[in-house]
Amino acid sequence: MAKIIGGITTSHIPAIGIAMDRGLEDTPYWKDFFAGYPPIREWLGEQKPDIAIVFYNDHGLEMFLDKKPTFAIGCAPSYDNADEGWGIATIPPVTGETELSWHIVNELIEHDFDPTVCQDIKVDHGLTVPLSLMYPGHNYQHMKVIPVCINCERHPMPKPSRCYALGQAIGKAVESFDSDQKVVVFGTGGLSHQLDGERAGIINADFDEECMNKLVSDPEALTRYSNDELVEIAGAQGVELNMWLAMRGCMLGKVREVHRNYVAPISNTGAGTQLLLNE
Amino acid sequence: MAKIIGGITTSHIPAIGIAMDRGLEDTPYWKDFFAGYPPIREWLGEQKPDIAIVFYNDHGLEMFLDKKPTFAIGCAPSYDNADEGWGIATIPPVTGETELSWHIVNELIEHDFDPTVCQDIKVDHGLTVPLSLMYPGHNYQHMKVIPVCINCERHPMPKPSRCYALGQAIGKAVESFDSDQKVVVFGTGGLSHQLDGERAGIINADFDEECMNKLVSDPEALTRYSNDELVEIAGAQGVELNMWLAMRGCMLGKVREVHRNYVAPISNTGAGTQLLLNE
Amino acid sequence: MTDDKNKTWGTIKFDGPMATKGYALNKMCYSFNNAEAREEFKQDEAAYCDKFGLTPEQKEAVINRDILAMEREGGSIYYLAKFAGLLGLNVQDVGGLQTGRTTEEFQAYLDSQGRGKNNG
Amino acid sequence: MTDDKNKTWGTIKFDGPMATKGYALNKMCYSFNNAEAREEFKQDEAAYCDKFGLTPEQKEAVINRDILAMEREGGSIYYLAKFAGLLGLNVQDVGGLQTGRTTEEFQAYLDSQGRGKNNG
Ligand SMILES: [Fe+3]
Ligand SMILES: [Fe+3]
Repeated sequence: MAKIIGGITTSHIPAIGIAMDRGLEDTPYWKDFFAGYPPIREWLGEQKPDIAIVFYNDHGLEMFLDKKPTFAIGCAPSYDNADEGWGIATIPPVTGETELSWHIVNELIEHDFDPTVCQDIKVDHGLTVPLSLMYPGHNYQHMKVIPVCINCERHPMPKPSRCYALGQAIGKAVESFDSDQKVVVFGTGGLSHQLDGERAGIINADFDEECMNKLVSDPEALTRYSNDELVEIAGAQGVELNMWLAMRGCMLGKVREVHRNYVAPISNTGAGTQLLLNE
Repeated sequence: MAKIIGGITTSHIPAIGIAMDRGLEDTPYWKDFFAGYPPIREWLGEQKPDIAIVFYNDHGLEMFLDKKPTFAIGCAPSYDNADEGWGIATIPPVTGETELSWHIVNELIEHDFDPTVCQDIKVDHGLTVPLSLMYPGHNYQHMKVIPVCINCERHPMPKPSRCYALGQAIGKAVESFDSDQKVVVFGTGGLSHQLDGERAGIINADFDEECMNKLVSDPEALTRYSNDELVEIAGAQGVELNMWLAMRGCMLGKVREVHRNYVAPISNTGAGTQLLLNE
Repeated sequence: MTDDKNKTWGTIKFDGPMATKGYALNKMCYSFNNAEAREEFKQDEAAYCDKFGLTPEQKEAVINRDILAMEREGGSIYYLAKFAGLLGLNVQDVGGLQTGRTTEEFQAYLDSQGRGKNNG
Repeated sequence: MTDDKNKTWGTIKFDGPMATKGYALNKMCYSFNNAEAREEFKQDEAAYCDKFGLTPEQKEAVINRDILAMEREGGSIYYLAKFAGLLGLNVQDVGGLQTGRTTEEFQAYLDSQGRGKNNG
């Protein structure tokens, strides 16, 4: 059976991609943030996962309001990135995966999830920035990626509890897949931030710390927040915590945290990074 | 509160639209089929529903495999029909509805459904043929339509039980909508038929009769079929029964059948028509 | 994993792996919603197939109007119906082609299972 | 129905009714993923707004670069970010514009809530 070997949380903001494009990793503004990644890169280098399931949200590259999925899952052999309109460099195509993807889709439908199933989508910075962070120099094409896209834009959004349940269903699907491949799961985005409105700029570092603690020890506590509460506590885009919860759901049992970093502000956000392994 | 005043089942095959375009309603081939509609038209004319929720499936006009929803719901102010490639005349724009639509979306998400939410989609014969049948001469624009699109093309498809549950959630959402509008629900498509493969042409009139009986008296019995079983019993496209089950789910309680018609073959299908009212 | 495909006789289950296999073919047939695309196909069928990256097997099935072969190569009947429409075929013609019957024979087969109308 | 909108101060909840209200504006801003569209907008801003059927209020907000007004008219920050990018503004510039601060003041506000780096 396929095996989930670990979970990674990471920011995915465009500013990170732009900083990498410009070689700013060691500048005073960025060095503490990028210092969080070498331990994760080393672990990935040792473990060599075959497949990464990446929970992200599309920020208006592919998923427009004309036909906006609550949950979308990719089953394509590859994914292109493209111009998002404000200057982040596009990255080379991401290698996809079709067998485990379809198996997951079958299991999701069997267990009363209603995903939109995607055989041809573009992926935006929500997915590409994490890949660039984990594999500098865009050395990620050896790994197969399954994108799972969660609506974090327009209310109503899937509830934190539903996102966690989605992750659990995907985790069980991986466990029932007849293969000896190793799977890593990424929860991307967050943590507290708000881009819009007169309240723009709010960061809640205490809450971010609570999230990182509870994600390890008691993720179900986090699933009791409503999205409206997350907006109030963590800012309008603080709902990106939902991708972390979906990732954590995949890990099914108890986990231990082997690495953590947190820096705020990074651009307008609290930027958290964790490496979690199953107990 | 808004009220569901009745449910209608009907075929939606293109051949019906083409027959109406050509004025063939009274020809020997078609007259028994079209004889099923005057009682329903009269009822609609008396009741004057404000809103129709139409369960249909897209047959490749709008929902391609690139990004295929399991469930999609329209929230648009209007919907266009378009060329489907094989000669059925397009019909004038369908009037949409936004307030109840968004209310339903809120309730669906709250109750752990994961719809794709559509503010701009084209609707195909699955929706337009039933409208043309109910309102000859395309006199439907006074009524607001909420399209609900169910994947009946690519496996895995939502299970009959899930489609029924979707209908129930929508029915409850209508009941909790603060408005005195009258809502009619349409279940379209079916019944037994198979277009593809060496088995093309199968019709199972006995099963179709069972479906129409059970839809009234014991819809949950029908939800125990798997989609694979429906394919075996009713043909590859017999899974369109799922739209009937979703419609029936909306009606929540017991219903009585005030009108029925069944003719087979109509084109390659068993064509059933029912008018159901809540007890 | 077990493979229960095609457990219903004469039925190719259009599932995920088939949708992967047939993507280019289905995308081409989906394009036939557009009248200009239909014209472009008619002008040069082979070139149009190549534009969408069809496999040699898919292209051959298209050129030969071999509906069953198109389905085996991952074609979905929803999009193949648009191809059939382009050829001027209706669903009874397509049924006949797939079942080795003339259109009239296929219609008689449909009628043989019927009810209502002349069927009582 | 109760209206709990905007119960979080300074936050316009982008929900269904707002998505209905803002559809044309968001569709225009979504088009700015495309470089040619960005050029076309720059050539004649008013004409480009009209092409997408913006309301007078939406159009005025666009012409005035009034981000808050665009949000009140149904703009989603995801697409407005693309408009901001077209104007050469980053997310701190946009934060400043919305909160009545200079970009430097907005960055200082962000820093004031920080942790890690120089913030201990
Ligand atoms: Fe984000
Ligand atoms: Fe149909």
